[in-house]
Amino acid sequence: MSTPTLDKHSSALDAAEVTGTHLIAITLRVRRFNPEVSAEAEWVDYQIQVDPKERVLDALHKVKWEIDGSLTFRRSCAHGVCGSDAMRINGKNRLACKTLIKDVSPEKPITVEAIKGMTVLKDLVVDMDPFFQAYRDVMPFLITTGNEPTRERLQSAADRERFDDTTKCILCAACTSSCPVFWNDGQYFGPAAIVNAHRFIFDSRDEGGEQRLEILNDKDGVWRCRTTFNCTDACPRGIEVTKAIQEVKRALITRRF
Amino acid sequence: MPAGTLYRGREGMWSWVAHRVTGVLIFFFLFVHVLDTALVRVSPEDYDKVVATYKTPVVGLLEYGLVAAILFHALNGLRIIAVDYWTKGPRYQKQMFWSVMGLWILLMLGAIYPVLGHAARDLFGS
Amino acid sequence: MQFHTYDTVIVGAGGAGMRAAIEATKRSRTAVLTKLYPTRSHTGAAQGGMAAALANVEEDNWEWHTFDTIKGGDYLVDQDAAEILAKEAIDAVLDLEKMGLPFNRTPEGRIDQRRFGGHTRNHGEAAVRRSCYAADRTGHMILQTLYQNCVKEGVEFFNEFYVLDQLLTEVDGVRRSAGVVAYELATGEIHVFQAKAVIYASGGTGKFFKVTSNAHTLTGDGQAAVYRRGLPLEDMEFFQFHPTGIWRMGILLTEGARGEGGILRNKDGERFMEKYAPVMKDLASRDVVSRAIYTEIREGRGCGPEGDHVYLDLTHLPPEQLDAKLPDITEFARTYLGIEPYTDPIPIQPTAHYAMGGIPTNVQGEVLSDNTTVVPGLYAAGEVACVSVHGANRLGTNSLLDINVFGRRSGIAAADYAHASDLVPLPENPTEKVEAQIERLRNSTGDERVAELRLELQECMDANVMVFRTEQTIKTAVEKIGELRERYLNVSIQDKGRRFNTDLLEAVELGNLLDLAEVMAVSALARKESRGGHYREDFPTRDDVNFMRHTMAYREVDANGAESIRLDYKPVVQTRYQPMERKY
Amino acid sequence: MATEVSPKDAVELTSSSASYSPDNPAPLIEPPRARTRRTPRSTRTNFELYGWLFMRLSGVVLVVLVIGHLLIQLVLDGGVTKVGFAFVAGRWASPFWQYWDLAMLWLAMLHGGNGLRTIINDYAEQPNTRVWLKTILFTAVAFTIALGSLVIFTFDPNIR
Ligand SMILES: Cc1cc2nc3c(=O)[nH]c(=O)nc-3n(C[C@H](O)[C@H](O)[C@H](O)COP(=O)(O)OP(=O)(O)OC[C@H]3O[C@@H](n4cnc5c(N)ncnc54)[C@H](O)[C@@H]3O)c2cc1C
Ligand code: HEM
Ligand code: SF4
Ligand code: F3S
Ligand code: FES
Repeated sequence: MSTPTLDKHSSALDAAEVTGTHLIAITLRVRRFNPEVSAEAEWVDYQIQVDPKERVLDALHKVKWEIDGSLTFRRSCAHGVCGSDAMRINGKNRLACKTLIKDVSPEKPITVEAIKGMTVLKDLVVDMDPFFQAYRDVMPFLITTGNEPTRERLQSAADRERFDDTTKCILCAACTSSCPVFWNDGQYFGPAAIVNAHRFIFDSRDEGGEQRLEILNDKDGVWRCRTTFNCTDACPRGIEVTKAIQEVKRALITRRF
Repeated sequence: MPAGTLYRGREGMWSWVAHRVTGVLIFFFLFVHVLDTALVRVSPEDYDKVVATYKTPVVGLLEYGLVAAILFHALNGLRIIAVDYWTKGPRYQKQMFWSVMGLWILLMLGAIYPVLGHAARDLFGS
Repeated sequence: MQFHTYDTVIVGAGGAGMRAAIEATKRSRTAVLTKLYPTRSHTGAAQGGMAAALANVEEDNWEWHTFDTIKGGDYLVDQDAAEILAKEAIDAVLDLEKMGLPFNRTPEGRIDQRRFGGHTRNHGEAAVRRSCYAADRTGHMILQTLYQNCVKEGVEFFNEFYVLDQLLTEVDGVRRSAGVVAYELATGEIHVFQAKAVIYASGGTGKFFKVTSNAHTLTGDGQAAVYRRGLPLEDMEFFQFHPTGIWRMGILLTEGARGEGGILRNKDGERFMEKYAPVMKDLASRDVVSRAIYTEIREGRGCGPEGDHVYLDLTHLPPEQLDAKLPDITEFARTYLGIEPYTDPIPIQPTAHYAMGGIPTNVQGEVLSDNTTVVPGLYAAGEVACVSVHGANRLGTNSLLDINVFGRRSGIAAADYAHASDLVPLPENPTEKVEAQIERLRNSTGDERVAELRLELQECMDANVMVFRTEQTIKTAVEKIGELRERYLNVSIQDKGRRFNTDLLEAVELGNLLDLAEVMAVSALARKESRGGHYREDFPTRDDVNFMRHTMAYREVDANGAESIRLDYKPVVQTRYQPMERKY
Repeated sequence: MATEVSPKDAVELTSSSASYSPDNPAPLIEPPRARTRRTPRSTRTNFELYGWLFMRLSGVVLVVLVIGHLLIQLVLDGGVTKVGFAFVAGRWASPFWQYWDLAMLWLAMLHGGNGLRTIINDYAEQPNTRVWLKTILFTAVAFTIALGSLVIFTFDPNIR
């Protein structure tokens, strides 16, 4: 449920299974940009042999390690928990390390490009600073007043469950860079910042909810969301992002009335 | 905007695109519609002349399109409102979208005769 | 080239680095240099939990925890440090909770706890619920919570800065830390950070194995930087192999899965751990379970056509429990194996997981230049360091604890030191070494490729210095590494640019891996006994007479510039617990 | 293994772009308007909140009004063929229909106007363009509402 919906089962994969080979030939079509070479981005095709059960990240590595070392992308954990490698694969935002080749129609060229709406620095690497700036703007930390308890603060299992979904965020930016409103002008806080505000607004231990709501009441805050659900579809952690945004909107409305 | 492939969004994104397009269409139609209706205040003859053009087959077809736009916008608008106010709305948005489409097609089929009927009669005589 | 001056510089923004930064920023002008955006650090991959004898769900105390840690480490643990670890664990967990960490809760609203390998009540009587957790994303929550608090405290981060060299200056006959040299990924520029105190928190070095739970970026940069400057590395032969990595991929499936009741089975469906550890069964300590798995495989009871794995069986657990307690790992099985853990067992094999060894420090996090001497101004914490609280084998959940306890301690100690001392003058031409290294790689026209050498290294390490080792295999590895080091002099890279030249940095990282792999193999060769994570088939028992001591490896360069490794030993600190036979 | 590299749609290296080098990099590919450290400035009003609420409330009411209107105009009683001056005159003889149409006019124009304002905010890049477009929009909406209201209330069935 949390992996983005997959494309149809591949016929190339079936063929590979029948003939008993592990590897299939794929074309990786990467949108490359290197400011040290040219001001224009260009599509470059790479023909490689991969196991369809491998990840798109493995295919990128194959290109980098065997064909062209200058291909540049971020990655670290390789299993979808660090949020380094959000990119647009076949036109949709995904983590390269959580997308298996067999799930992206390998019989056709697989397109890979940088996420939208952010400054492309090189190949698949974008400038993440504005994204983290929006995150910092919502005060993403527990705010409490009064004396600290000597032991832990108590919290019922139900109160803990209330914000569980939004604690899963790995700040990969797949959501924000899939949002059509964000592409327009980049001023919108973006779903990721709202998700992280939600995580605290609905934490029973937190006392800074009012301030965060006030920040998101901004003209570039939650009201810019047009419920297009691209964020929810893109989130590799299966967070119901639009639902979180909706809950923040409703909190703002009920706070007013 | 950095060129690249089109973002392959799903129901949510395309319904929003359609909602936006239909909203703008309706707005401009409404603008014109108020102007033409204003003629009743000035010159009933001219008004009837304008309305007569509404009854031609071509405009009839456009009218059908307008109904399509309004109905889609209205139904999808209700879906958006459900997403916003009904706790389970976001989870069922896709189902609601397909319900909207289903209802919309039904209504549009139902509208064929009332809206296009007279145009057909004009064209093919009856 | 750019110069910066700070009181405290922290290398690494994982759990240890950020815990230190929160303390250091409050007390001194602090910069955190990290080669990844902080939230990309591998602490975020940790799943199972963090141990502390809170006694929230059943009777427990920190002395039992100390004992388990020492026994788990096969008595190579420095017991004074283990005591601190277990004692301060309680506050470390409570601190995190107060910072906002969303732990799972008991019905009374307290932090919930669960069982974990090697954690027992009353010195081994039965498993105890000691691990504080947040589903199977405890590390993620720790990393996020610490980052959130860094944002709150206004910690200054230098993201995507690779620290490549440690600067030491001799003042009054004592080598002191003067600062670090870093490479900025975005621009290719070299930066010198002069600082009164430097804390290394740059994490592990698992990437010299092929099947590993470690991230691509865990290449031991910190260990290598310090080691190349002549400082020792401690206990590098001890590397932990986690029993349950996803077959062939190495992605970790937490021990918490067995803590929740998961069972290991061989191809006959037999619960084989009953044979190897009658009391703790599947929850025996990791080295024991990993060896058991390989024994089953070797004796022909492995699963699959090639008989090269066993199963982790969760099918008897109710789906609701899996969803609530192990959501991420069940998803890994679905995503990467296409397996439904509700109904099918998951194929697993041991995976290289954790470096027990590292930069030797005392309990304040001060780095040692020999068995006792402190390098003024130099600190280390987290997986990069060896305090040594983990001895020969780390207990599950003790590392998240380690990074918090010793991250905090070193942050405070470093900032206090920075307050009390002056800047140490930089050595002449501080960037010389890094510049030469970068230029050599960039201009090299050799015909060796980084990826090829790295793969050969990884395959050699997997084959020869994994769970089972012998004189023969280790020697093979040492030779092979020597050969690879020769060939490394001939590597060239394709990307000659300055911006985001990850091609170049992968080459640099490979150099670090080669150095550390060699230290590991040479240290392992000399330890002719079996203890914890280090198992020698030719010496299958523990030898407390000759080897109850820490290995200290030094890099030596002779007059001709030839490098070699010198091994020395350091006594183990024993306070209360006498070594006993280790049984689970 | 195939290791063919075939640059597709490769750009022609013009003399100017061919001179880019590590020391003289090309400009980066920027998004249209990037968020900066200074944005957003908090607006401290509830305007967007009310706007959002209004869209939904007016939407619900409009469903009834507009669909009803469509039914009467296009479906019932012979559809569009019946429409003419006489039909309008007949309908506006009753205040109920006067107020129906008035409400529809106001709500639809304000709803559509606010919708268009959102769209202008989304797509207009220059602050200047934004101001101009919004001025035009505002004028058009105000004019239409005023004209429509005037027509409904001053309608004279005996004008003929
Ligand atoms: C899959 C997995 C699961 C685990 N589960 C558990 C568990 O359940 N319980 C438990 O107790 N332990 C667990 N561990 C172990 C524990 O998570 C790690 O040992 C611990 O998180 C290490 O933290 P750290 O801060 O030392 O390093 P890391 O979190 O690895 O951080 C390293 C930091 O150093 C930076 N860095 C590295 N090199 C450089 C350089 N050259 N220049 C600048 N910066 C650099 C990186 O950017 C990063 O920020 C697990 C480990 C793994 C791999
Ligand atoms: C018939 C009933 C109608 C309903 C239920 C309805 C509902 C809605 C809703 C809920 C929105 C808000 C969408 C969002 O915030 O994302 C909206 C937007 C809009 N509506 Fe309507 N509406 C109706 C009629 C109209 C009419 C008659 C017009 C034209 C005058 C119109 C023009 C617009 C426009 C231009 C938008 C903005 C679209 C956007 O921002 O993407 N609507 N509508
Ligand atoms: S909400 Fe999901 S998609 Fe967005 S940043 Fe967080 S994890 Fe990524
Ligand atoms: S994609 Fe954007 S419009 Fe809203 S629902 Fe998600 S934030
Ligand atoms: S590499 Fe960590 S999320 Fe993909």
